Amino acid sequence: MNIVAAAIGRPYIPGWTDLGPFVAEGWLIVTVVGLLLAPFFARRRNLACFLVALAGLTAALISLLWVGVPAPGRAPLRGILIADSFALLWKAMLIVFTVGVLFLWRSTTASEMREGDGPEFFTLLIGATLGMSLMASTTNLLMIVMAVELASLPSYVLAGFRKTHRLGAEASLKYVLFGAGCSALMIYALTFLYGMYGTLDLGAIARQVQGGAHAHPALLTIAFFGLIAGVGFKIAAVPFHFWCPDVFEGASVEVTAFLSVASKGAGLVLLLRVLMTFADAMEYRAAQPLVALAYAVGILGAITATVGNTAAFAQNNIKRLLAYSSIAHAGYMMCAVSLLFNLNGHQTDAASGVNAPAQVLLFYLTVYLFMNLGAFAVAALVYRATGSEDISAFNGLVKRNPVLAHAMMACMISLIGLPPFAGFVAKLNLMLVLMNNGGGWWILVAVIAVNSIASAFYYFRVLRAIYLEPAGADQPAFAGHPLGVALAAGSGLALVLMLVLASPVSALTRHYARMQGIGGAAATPATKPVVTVSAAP
Amino acid sequence: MELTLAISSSPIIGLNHYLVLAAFIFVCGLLSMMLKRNAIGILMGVELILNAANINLVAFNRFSYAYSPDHKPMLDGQVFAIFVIVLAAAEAAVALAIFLNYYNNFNTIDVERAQTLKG
Amino acid sequence: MNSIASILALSVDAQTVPAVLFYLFAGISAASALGVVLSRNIVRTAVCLLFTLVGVAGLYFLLESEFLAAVQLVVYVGGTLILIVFGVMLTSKSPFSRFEPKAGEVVVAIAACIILFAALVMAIRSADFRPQTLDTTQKYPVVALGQALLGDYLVPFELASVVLLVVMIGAAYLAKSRKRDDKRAVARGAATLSQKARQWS
Amino acid sequence: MTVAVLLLIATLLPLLSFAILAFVGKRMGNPLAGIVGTFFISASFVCSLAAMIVWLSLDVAEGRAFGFGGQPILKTYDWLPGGLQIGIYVDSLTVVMFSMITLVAALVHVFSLGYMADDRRFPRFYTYLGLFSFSMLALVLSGTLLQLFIFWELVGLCSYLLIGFWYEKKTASNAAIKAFVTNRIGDVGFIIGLGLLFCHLGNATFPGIWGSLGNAGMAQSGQVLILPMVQGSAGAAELSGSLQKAEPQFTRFPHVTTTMLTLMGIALFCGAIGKSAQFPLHVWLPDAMEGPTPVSALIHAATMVAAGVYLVGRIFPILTPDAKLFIAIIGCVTMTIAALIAMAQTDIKRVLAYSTLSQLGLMILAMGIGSWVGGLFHLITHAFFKALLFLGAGNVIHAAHHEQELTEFGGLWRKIPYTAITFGVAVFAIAGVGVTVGDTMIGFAGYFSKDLILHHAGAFAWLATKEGGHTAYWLFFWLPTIVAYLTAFYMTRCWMLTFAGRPRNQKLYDRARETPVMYIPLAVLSVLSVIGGTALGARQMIESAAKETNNYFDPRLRPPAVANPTAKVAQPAHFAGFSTAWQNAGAYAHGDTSTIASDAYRLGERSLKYVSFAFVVGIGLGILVYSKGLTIPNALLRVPPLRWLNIWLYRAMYFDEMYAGVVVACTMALATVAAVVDRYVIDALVNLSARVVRRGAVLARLCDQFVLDRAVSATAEMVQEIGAAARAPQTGRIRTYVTALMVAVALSLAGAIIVVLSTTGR
Repeated sequence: MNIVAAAIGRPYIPGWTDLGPFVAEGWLIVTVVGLLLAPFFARRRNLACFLVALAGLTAALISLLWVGVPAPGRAPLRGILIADSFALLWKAMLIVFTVGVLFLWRSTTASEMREGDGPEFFTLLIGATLGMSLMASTTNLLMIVMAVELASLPSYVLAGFRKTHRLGAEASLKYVLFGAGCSALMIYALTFLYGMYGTLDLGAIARQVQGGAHAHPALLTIAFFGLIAGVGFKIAAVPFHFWCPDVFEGASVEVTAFLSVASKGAGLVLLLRVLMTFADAMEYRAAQPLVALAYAVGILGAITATVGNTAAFAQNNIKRLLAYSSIAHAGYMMCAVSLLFNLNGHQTDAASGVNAPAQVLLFYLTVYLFMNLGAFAVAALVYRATGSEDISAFNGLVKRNPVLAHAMMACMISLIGLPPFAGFVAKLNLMLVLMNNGGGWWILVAVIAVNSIASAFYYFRVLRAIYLEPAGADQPAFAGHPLGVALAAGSGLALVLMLVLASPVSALTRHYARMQGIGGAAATPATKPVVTVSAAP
Repeated sequence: MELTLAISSSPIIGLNHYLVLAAFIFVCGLLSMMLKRNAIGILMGVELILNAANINLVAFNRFSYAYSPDHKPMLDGQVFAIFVIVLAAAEAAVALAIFLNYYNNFNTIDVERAQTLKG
Repeated sequence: MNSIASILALSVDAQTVPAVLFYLFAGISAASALGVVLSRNIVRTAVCLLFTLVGVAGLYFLLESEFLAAVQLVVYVGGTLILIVFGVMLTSKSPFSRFEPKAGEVVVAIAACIILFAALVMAIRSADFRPQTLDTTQKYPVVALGQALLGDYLVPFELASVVLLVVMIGAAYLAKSRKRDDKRAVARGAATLSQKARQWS
Repeated sequence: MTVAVLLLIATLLPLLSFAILAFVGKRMGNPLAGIVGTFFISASFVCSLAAMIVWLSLDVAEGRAFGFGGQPILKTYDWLPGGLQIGIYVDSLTVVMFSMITLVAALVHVFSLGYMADDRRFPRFYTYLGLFSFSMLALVLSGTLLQLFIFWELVGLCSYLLIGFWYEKKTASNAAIKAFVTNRIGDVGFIIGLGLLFCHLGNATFPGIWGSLGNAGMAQSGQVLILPMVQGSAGAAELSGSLQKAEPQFTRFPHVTTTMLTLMGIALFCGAIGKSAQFPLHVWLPDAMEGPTPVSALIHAATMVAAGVYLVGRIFPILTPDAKLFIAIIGCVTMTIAALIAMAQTDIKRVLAYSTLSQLGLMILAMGIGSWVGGLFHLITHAFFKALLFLGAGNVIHAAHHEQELTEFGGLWRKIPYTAITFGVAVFAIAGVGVTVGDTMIGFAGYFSKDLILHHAGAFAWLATKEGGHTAYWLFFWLPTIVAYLTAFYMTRCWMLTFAGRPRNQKLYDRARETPVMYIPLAVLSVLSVIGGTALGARQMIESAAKETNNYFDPRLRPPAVANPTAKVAQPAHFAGFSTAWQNAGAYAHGDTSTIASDAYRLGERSLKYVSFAFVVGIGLGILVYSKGLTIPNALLRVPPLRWLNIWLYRAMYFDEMYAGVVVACTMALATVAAVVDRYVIDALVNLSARVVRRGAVLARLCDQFVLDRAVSATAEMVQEIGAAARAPQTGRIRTYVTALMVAVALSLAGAIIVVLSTTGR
């Protein structure tokens, strides 16, 4: 016995300091269990599960904000997971958005769903949310794979959740085959990273890459390819985007909304963290393999934005249109992620630890969340009222339901990136940071600018239907579910507010744009003309 | 060809042998993903790729990183491989459920019939 | 390693036995992997996959990862593959006959894969990993695996249970077929519920 | 800070009104929506008035004379990282503009209660008015150029909506589009200027701009020609000593060359050209009269069109002499041609529109020659009497059941006496009726501001031509002088044809009537048109604003504490260092500044004698010619040259036709090029007959379309084609997806590996 005990050693029992920062995830797991138990105690099972899920998410949000971020320098859970402010803000956004998705479900699909399917639906939704929140807080290869799979596997089922719906079945088939292929590619490629550096911790790997140890550039290339394949699938970057329009069209609307923001956001957050870990270890110097990586991501972002925008042009289905639009926006955000080295300084301010691309990404995601939530809410309510997902279903919406019409207008204009809505600020912020980086990033700025103009064409098609086309005889006025209307109106309002209060939002994202283990090296101060106002009289 | 070269150059079975084998299985997996029209066949391609990954992991672990500098056994690769097996099982379960659902709706398992969503 | 070698080849050179075994298992898995690609019948494909998995399990034995080999045999061959075969059987009513891809696709796919394979082999050979031989002098206990799973990798270990739970629920939901009266019930339920919804619309 | 808070409330009240009316306006219905709107804007006026009182009492509290400068308030707020700030800037100019805008807006709101009473889109009209009032006030309150630009666009949008308010009328919607497009042309310049400014400063708060580039605007070729812009504060002699040795201040911005600064100034001024309808882009304003008349009074006479002048006022310190010369020329041209055209118009609103153009040109000219105070002062007084004129015209039109031709009116004073009287007051005001007895000036509002501008124009011309400057600089004095005569004449013509004589259309005459809700605003405005030049202290406020601005761009120019504001001995001119012509006055920079400045001031005053009695001549001639209705002018117009002249002027010098010609020519040229390219390049390449047919159709369409449309549709087609390419792999076949993806990955990965291997030499 003694020999075995000696071999096993003392068991590892994580304490509060380890688990404290992850209480939110704990709540999500508890919610999953609760969802399985809830049907036994309630007659209206779907409603009960809705409430349980809502309660669980609320609890998770509260505990997330309550516990906050542990002091830097500690690596809880033996470094498997990371709890930092960057992850915290993303998780908060994710949970808020998932609550929005729940409301969207309540106001649209709830009445169609068979009594008793609720537990499964919410279990899958919460499970995917758990995976997406874990994606944000790890740099361990194994954890990355686990989190990505935990986010993906329930999503595959969610896409085909309407079992009797042919399109749903087709969508989930495409999703699962494509997703399984991409994740298999990623896993195979990541094995080389392990093979070269003997550890699963990306931080350690990055430091070895910087140190030049075991430099096998060809294998490193394979590894990065795989990484981009796995994450690119989540964020639907070209050429990993094929699933996106089909799945978005085939899935029911709240699932589509969920995938469009949560899934993509998680992928981008993960990508940023992984790449920044490398960039920080390399001190943001323009050296290989950082340069190649930055160019690859930037070019991929530019192509993604262009393909998304141009392909959206001919779409008549609103969900498909929004799918391409989300591809384009993922492209814009990838441009921010491509800021791996800076020609005039560091991406991470050494003094404050603020990471500029992380700030841009968080800002953009915050705005993007509301834009998409609002747009999908309106699309869902219009679908409920007319039974059609065509853009023509929006004809004369301004007369039929002015609140929804104006909310959609806000979302569309914000998606273009025009004032007076927050999309403008988000895009401006992105472009300013890209410009500040200088060099080849000016090309990305130009690409984004041209793309924004091109995107106006298809967003305006929706606005044209809403405001200029007369409503057909079979398109009467409708009120819409109050919850959904509130969701849409709230999103529209949030977009205006975030433009006016761009500064606090910017300050918030700046405050949270700090990543553990990424502190920036000794920075050289950036030179910028500073304007001092002459003394007032 | 490369395989035979690797063999003839040294009688000892080294890491590269395993890696090349894994690469071969990986490529086979890719090919069956591309060429099968049966959804289950595509899934089998995925399983092949995952097996290739596992061979890599175990071989790297055993050859290069079996022991830490202070001679403690290190098993990161094997642990990863175990999780990959678990994930493969989970993925297969989900995928097969989805195939069944597809089959119920389309009365076939031929992926070519799923062409409603396009454009 | 030593034990297997001693069992299988009593008096052969210590270098040759593992080599022979490697080529045996590698041959099995490689050939069956190719079989997976080439066979046209889905059942035969499944059988080929079985042999690949068994061959890979053998390779794990060669690499002194007995536990993993066991997991491979029990979980992969005994679980996942059986699941796949069930899938094959459940969907076997569908017409199999003309599942052939077009010749152009085949050519493109094979060409791309050959190029990729060549590139991968070049990359692997360029990396020149050291050491190329197994260090069999030191102990390599299974107990360490358990320690790692419940120590450093406790979180993914526990998370795997969540993954499996969620996946099980999802798969069970999708796989259980919805009967006809079920559909009617759905319609009825939807009708009563959508009455309320209609108030809004 | 009280002032800032009050002004913010004043700004937000119309927004609240807009929000309320936008949501429940339709339910409120006809009078209620208007009353709500009126209530909010009146509250806004009360706030502005309170702000003004507090502002002035601050001066008194700090022991300064009435109207001389509280502390300007600058509150900025980092809107976005990267130096984009928004904020508020309050100085005396802001305060006085606020009072003017809210007052005119409130009166127009009241007036519209009557004028728009029968309109079925009554609530929407008030909704738009609320949005406009908010945007205009926010524009004036803006602390940075960027913010100003945002509200600039917003007022443009409101203007567009209100011009096209009766969009069923084809002319109205056309006019709206014309206004919109024309303004965009100007805005392109504005954006370019803004971009240049941002590139160099990374920031654009007004004090920031002034502090950084203000001195650069004053200097040229190393010469420092700085004089305070404001009259009556510091002895120039005291200043000159310190200034002579001053270095050009833009050493901090070595990359800002004088040329760059000139370009920047002109680019920014392009915005003003669009919005204030200056010479090449002036064509939209007369057409904008298709909008409801109260809108014309508020937006297209009193407030929005004056925003261009306001903009020039705000960027004034960074304008180089060359840029100012450009501005002066543009103003001068606009003023002259508009005055000439106004003489031949027969539509009452078009007469007023051209008169507005002419007055705006005068203001721009004033800014150009450095008469900052004069230009902005005229902006305020002009707002009162031009709003009065428009509302009076509205009354006439309303009384005449939407007849606008002067030839149909006549003798209306018997039917609508209040309107006739107030209109007369406005005519006197715009004609500049007034006399100077000794040091005392008595007259209508317009007299004071116009007098000030002409005084400065004279002084400027004198200084510019001194020591060999080109004689043409005297045009900057003589043209406004002539225009003063013309103005008095055509305004009298307008009044005479409308109100005097015998009715020319008996039916119309019989039905004419007026209502109190519509002439009470007229009465208020006519009082303001009389006393606006003196009693309100507008001029003093603007002068203190000038001083506040001055203090920002060069702290050394702050008036010495001992300065005696009443001293008139050494009046430094209002035309701080000016125009290329001043190069010749090299001695000016080094010589005895005080002597030259007071010389100029005195000589400018002396040239005023040519214009002092312009109103007598103009009004007299007007009464004479139009005393018998149209008989005398009709007789005169039988003389061929006069007839031709009249037709030329009546058709507004054929500007529209010219532009149409240019557009058509460009379109045709483009079409030809497209055809050539199609026929010889694309066909050769593609050789598809279907394509030829399609392109042919496009070509045919081209000929009757605007260039803009063509560009848009071409872009759309291009995007569509790229989109088709982008969607090509999206076949719906999962195997295509997987194959495409895997082949792409396989090939690119293989390629990358080979590249990496070959570069690293392994």
